[in-house]
Amino acid sequence: MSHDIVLKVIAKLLIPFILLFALYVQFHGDFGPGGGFQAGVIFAAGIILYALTNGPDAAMRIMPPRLLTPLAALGVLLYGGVGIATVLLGGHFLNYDVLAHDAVHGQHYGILLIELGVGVTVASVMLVIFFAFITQEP
Amino acid sequence: MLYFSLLFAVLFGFWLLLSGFWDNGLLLGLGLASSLFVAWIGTRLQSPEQENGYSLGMLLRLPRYLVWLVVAIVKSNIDVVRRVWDPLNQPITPVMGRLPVSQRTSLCKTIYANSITLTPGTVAIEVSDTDVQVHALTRDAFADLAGGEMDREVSRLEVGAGHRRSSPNGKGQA
Amino acid sequence: MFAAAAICILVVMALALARAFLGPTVCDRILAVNMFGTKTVLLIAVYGFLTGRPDFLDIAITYALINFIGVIAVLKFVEGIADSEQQPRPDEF
Amino acid sequence: MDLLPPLFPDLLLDLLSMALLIGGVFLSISGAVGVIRFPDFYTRLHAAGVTDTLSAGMILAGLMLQAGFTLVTVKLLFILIFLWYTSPVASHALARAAMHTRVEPAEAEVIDADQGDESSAN
Repeated sequence: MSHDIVLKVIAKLLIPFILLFALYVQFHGDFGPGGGFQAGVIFAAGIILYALTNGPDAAMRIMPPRLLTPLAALGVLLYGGVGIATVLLGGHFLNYDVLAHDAVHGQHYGILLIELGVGVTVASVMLVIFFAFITQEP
Repeated sequence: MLYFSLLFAVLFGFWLLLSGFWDNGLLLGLGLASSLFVAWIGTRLQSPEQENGYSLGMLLRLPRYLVWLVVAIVKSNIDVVRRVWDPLNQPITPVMGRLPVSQRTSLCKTIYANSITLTPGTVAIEVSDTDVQVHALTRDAFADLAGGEMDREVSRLEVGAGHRRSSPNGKGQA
Repeated sequence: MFAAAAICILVVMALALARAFLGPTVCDRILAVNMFGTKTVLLIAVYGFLTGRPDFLDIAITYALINFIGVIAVLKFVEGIADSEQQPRPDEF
Repeated sequence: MDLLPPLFPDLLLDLLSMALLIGGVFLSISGAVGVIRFPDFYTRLHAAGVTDTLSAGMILAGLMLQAGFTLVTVKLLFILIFLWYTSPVASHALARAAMHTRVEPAEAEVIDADQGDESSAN
């Protein structure tokens, strides 16, 4: 288990594409199947693959756990922030129409930001839970 | 830096082909940002103390190798399928053994091990610095592999056809 | 044509599932589940053509990713248990 | 008569893609039968390899011919590359885990191919 070079080499080449695919799913939520939740899960799965092949310490160097908890909060904050912003701009809570000059663009940007918040939160919470499990002493 | 630029270019191409929205400025911008971000993470995945073994020459020699590999895959598939349907005339004779690995970089060792596994009938079990443990479905498949043609092809990928090194064990001159 | 292909893939998946139930070792079961997963990817792709919705291909890619990572994770787990126990009992799973 | 030129390639394409699909499905079933029939884990691994490599390739190639030169074909190509890239890794990891859990290969002949050099130290 210590030096399985096949898994290490393959994972290094594969993980960038997994992460980019996650971001593709993230930003094409309103054109095809997908959205923030799935994207967050795929992104976290890519990092988990790195932790499985190169060990938890290497994965924690890429995604430091002390950054993950604030990121999870940031995602929720983004979600809430969009809601507050719509209220401040004179609409109802999460009424995206007021975010841009016309309703269609407003909807577009609003959903994009909301989904980004969901994705960030899901990915970081999943990684926090995963790291909590693997660093636990048996 | 070369790795970063190459990775970025490939990732952005990947995004364009996945997305299909080539006239939407917002999505193009997001794609650019995503590719930069992921290429940055991707370069950090490469640990500095470890050689990565990539070179442009290798990339150019790759297509020829892939064609050779696909032909090998088709041949060995046919062999295994015949042994599934006709067990009386073509019985399986499982073999377990070790074969030398002549590649130096871990990337090329990985390519060799994966090529062994990708051709049905032979599976690479454990890869060490000098040899690879192989399980083969038939004695013939093992003998083919021991003949060293695949080893030579991968080594050629590594160093180029011009100055091919001889295999360290004097094998592969079949 | 696509329907026939989809049904044949379902038969293959059923055979894989039979191997997953038969075992006998845990590795046989994981092998069968991995095969089941890759056939699911093909089934989703064929089904996308059957219903005329190529959107399904994104789901197929996602499924292939998650299947691969899941199999690697389970294998690491099994390997870890086997390495930590001096007398592995893989038949008891 | 003037209808033939545009029709003919389509028909040929359909036939070719049907042949690829049938071949892929046949290989898939062969592999599955092998997985059921072969005696031990390591030999089953080879049979499963058939369904992951050429069978998947032929089925996806058949679908690609149906899709033509579109982004759908590109996505099918991505699936194929991904499957061919990961399936040997999964097989390798499976075989390795089987070695670690001491799954014994039934009736396997053991050959030490490199007589008396490095590996004799192992």
